[in-house]
Amino acid sequence: MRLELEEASNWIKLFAKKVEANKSELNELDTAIGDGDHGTNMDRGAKAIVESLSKNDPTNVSDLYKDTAFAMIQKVGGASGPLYGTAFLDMSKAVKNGNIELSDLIQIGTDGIKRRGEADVNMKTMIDVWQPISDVLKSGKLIKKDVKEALDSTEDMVATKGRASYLEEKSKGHIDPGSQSSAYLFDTLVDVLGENN
Amino acid sequence: MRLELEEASNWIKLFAKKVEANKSELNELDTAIGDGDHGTNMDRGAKAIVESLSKNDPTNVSDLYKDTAFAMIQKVGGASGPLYGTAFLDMSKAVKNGNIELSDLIQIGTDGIKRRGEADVNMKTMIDVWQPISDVLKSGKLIKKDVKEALDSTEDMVATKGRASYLEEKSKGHIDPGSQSSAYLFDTLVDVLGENN
Amino acid sequence: MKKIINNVEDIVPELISGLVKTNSGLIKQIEGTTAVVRNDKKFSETKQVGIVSGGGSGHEPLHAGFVGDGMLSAAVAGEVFTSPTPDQIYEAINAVNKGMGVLLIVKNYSGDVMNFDMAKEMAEADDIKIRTIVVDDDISVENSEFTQGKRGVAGTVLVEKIVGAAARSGMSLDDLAKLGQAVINNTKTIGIALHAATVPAVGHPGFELKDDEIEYGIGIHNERGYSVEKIKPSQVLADELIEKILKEFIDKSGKFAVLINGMGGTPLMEQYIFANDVLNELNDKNIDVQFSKVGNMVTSLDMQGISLTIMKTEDNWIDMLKEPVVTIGW
Amino acid sequence: MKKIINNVEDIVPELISGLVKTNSGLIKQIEGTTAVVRNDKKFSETKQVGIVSGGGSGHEPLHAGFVGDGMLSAAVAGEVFTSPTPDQIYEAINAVNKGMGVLLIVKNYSGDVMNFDMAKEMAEADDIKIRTIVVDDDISVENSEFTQGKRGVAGTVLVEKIVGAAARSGMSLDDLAKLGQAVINNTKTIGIALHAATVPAVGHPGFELKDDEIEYGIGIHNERGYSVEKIKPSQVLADELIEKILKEFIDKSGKFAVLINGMGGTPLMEQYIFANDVLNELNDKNIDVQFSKVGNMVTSLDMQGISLTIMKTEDNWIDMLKEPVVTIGW
Ligand SMILES: Nc1ncnc2c1ncn2[C@@H]1O[C@H](COP(=O)(O)OP(=O)(O)O)[C@@H](O)[C@H]1O
Ligand SMILES: Nc1ncnc2c1ncn2[C@@H]1O[C@H](COP(=O)(O)OP(=O)(O)O)[C@@H](O)[C@H]1O
Ligand SMILES: [Mg+2]
Ligand SMILES: [Mg+2]
Ligand SMILES: [Mg+2]
Ligand SMILES: [Mg+2]
Repeated sequence: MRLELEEASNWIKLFAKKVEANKSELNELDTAIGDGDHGTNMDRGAKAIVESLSKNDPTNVSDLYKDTAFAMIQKVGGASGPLYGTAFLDMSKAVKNGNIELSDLIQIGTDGIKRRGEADVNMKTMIDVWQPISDVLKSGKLIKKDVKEALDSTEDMVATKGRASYLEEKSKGHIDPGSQSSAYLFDTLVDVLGENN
Repeated sequence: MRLELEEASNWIKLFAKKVEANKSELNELDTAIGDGDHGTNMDRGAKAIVESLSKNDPTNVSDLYKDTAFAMIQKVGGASGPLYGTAFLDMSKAVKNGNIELSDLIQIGTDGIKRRGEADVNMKTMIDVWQPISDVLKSGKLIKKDVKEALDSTEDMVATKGRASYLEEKSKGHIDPGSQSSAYLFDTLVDVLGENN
Repeated sequence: MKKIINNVEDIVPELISGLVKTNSGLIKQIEGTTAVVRNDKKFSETKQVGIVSGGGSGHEPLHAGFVGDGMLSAAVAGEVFTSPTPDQIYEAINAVNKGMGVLLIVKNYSGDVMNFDMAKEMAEADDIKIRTIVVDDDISVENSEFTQGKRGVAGTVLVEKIVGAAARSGMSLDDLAKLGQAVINNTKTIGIALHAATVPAVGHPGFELKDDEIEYGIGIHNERGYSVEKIKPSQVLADELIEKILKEFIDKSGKFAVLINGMGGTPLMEQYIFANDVLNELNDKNIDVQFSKVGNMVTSLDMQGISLTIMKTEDNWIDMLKEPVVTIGW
Repeated sequence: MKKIINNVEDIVPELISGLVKTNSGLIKQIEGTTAVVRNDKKFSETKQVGIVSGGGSGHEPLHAGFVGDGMLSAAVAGEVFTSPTPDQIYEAINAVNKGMGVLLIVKNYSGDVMNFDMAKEMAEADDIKIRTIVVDDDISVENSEFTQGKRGVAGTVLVEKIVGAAARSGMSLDDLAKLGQAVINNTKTIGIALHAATVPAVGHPGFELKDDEIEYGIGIHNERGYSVEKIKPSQVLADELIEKILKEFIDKSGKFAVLINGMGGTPLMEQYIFANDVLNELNDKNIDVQFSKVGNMVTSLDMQGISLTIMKTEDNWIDMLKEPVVTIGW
């Protein structure tokens, strides 16, 4: 399965909308174990994506992902800006010379996040959503339940990367905010693909 | 009527005790229309007086008043330090070449305060206790009712000198803190003289 | 009350001790007092009129933080919000007198005026030439003619800066007093509080403001102001205070200086946002601002709030304000 | 929440605008960014390695307040408590590069590290030589080996001062990076809060402390610390923090530097009282303190509290700390 321009474009726009609608929820999650700005950060990014896409009106998926990456990199700051930005920048480069399988695409994004964050699974970061989703895609269709399961798995983890890691054991018992925004990304991907992808 | 050394010494010591006992009351009065430190200031002065008198053990009234003045000047600061200090310094000078009438003595102290504070009666300051008491002494014996009347007269005045003057009309309805400490001074004078002076 | 202190009675000596320990090349304590005097080489080598200021503590960095080459020669610290005593001021006068006389810069509070007056009398008995200037820049008290007069607040630091620069350049005592008075006449301040200060000996804030209220026209000792209103955007506050202050200047031409002063508990971020609004509005009004400064200069313990000072300058005052100095607080 | 601001979204641009307007001889804004760069004559005339720092806003005067001759060449301001973006950092790198390379001073937060890294990659693509040092002086987080590592807090300003002095004297990029890392290794900080900061976009304090409670080991972004205890006298606090920090130094001989840093809402009075206690205790422990500094340097919005930084110095670091600089905040 490969994402064509229209689908991919819908996906990114739906994601931006979802983030804007859930700004406070993301802030609340980040207040518990971070510094309370993940919603504000992502909302700034979402608005920048919408503005950039309507201005540039990209004509291929590579440019679409690049515009998305640049909007995140230039407007978000914090930890999430470079992480989402790197994921989409790497995805943009990967599809430049021809569209690729969705499962490969998401793995490339995941690897970008791992490289940028010098992190891996089980550190209570957004990687704990990206990697499982990538795995699911490799073995078949993606449904929202998969996303929910990945997200929920972060609750019991102890953070060893990012701001929550300063809390050590006390970081347990809370959903990771970056995983929540990533869950929105993959929920909206399912919306675009349809539950029967 | 003239104050001899023992009486005068008792007077000053009783005054110091009275001030120490009523530190908070003076602070409270000063909180309402000043900066809340008149009790703290006077208490510092009272302690300094006691220390100075026990150290110097003055052998004449002039030295007694001078020690009192210096303790107030050197330890109180604020407005009340120079005012009480000047009153007692002028009183010390006046009795240097021979004891004088009590009514003259208090008038000299009052004049010292007026000069130092560039103030006069009816400005809601301690002068509104000192001057009436001085007048009473000139015409006969002093009783506590006189002191109380002078003190109470400050309640309805509008302050035009000192910190309370910034409050303009709002300074009405409060007893002037410096007048209260002065009332302690004259109450203890009555204690020393006896109500039948 | 939560404060990083030890005993309330030890606040001033410990504060001075901390100041002196951390700035020993710059200032030293005058023995047996809570006054500090310049301790730099240039001070011992150069003759100039001595400049002494002082007042109650709780306004740090004022005054000790402004002792140094080009500003004050010495500063005398009283108890919290209480004028220092004449003997301490007298010691400071003696420590800075180099035969050219000593100028006293006093904020207009009856306590300060009287204690400095007594010190002046003591020093004059030693044949030291003394002149006094009394700063009264706070325009929030109306009808001040009938009272103690206006209070001395944040503008004091600008007076100290200009007079200090002139003294360094060798100006005579009489001329310094004249200059200082001219600066005072041209300096106007007004302040607002978001939260009152807590005097350590009292233990609770001097007055209460609701969660959305500010008080206009407060003094630097928790003296209440002229009105309580709802908090407004910085821009509106800037416009209001500017309008109030500019009324004091008949002639709005010439060069102006501006001080945005934090009251102690308000962070620099807010001070700079307010400064931005002030300078924009003054620019719109064609006021020619040639010097501006932002920071905690004349504080009121932990009070949250700011004050705005505007000075219409004359001659080379702007240059004197801009001259580099070596102090803790400028 | 009561703050002197306009719209929450405009805080950073307005703050930078206020900073630049009131210090135009010293710094200027890099067009289209919230970064500032030196604007003095010497900067345009002298070649040296560029020193760029930056991070989230809310820590004023850090970092923009330390831009000037002898400290930073440029500073990049992100949103409140949020790392700036790579393109802004990249602009700052370009504005200070004079062919000798650029050193980036980054506080150890994943956001800052990643954004500065990306900017580094962008600049390297332009063949600009970049080195990065990451400040992690906060010793309050234990077991930091398994996590993000220790945080960068108030010690940052001492790193900026020493590295800035060395860069001014002509040191090469590689040597500066080596020096900076050595300074970081020798710099240890711990902080306490009496009251948490209120992030403007959040509107209430980050955590609650009772009227008699303080929190040990807080970060500069409302990160909670390792324990909540009853407030104690300044002297006891000083002893406790010193003991905790000194454990980090195996060799207690040599010359030390000390920074007592106010968190934004704590007045200088308390900072100096605490400084007095710190210096007394270090003196009792025979620690040779050759440099000390007190003030609001690395703040956390309106947080009430202080931090203590102790540095074991090498070579001529003490001289470099004492060198005069021309900045807003030092
Ligand atoms: N090193 C890292 N690797 C991967 N993800 C990370 C890393 N650090 C932080 N994150 C993710 O970023 C999220 C926080 O983003 P955000 O709040 O926007 O940034 P900041 O922590 O700078 O305030 C975390 O919830 C986590 O998912
Ligand atoms: N100019 C003055 N003349 C006479 N008395 C004055 C004057 N100014 C103040 N006072 C007296 O001093 C009292 C205040 O003393 P205190 O609180 O100790 O000093 P401060 O006002 O400096 O805090 C007032 O209540 C008033 O009686
Ligand atoms: Mg965050
Ligand atoms: Mg008083
Ligand atoms: Mg007082
Ligand atoms: Mg953040």
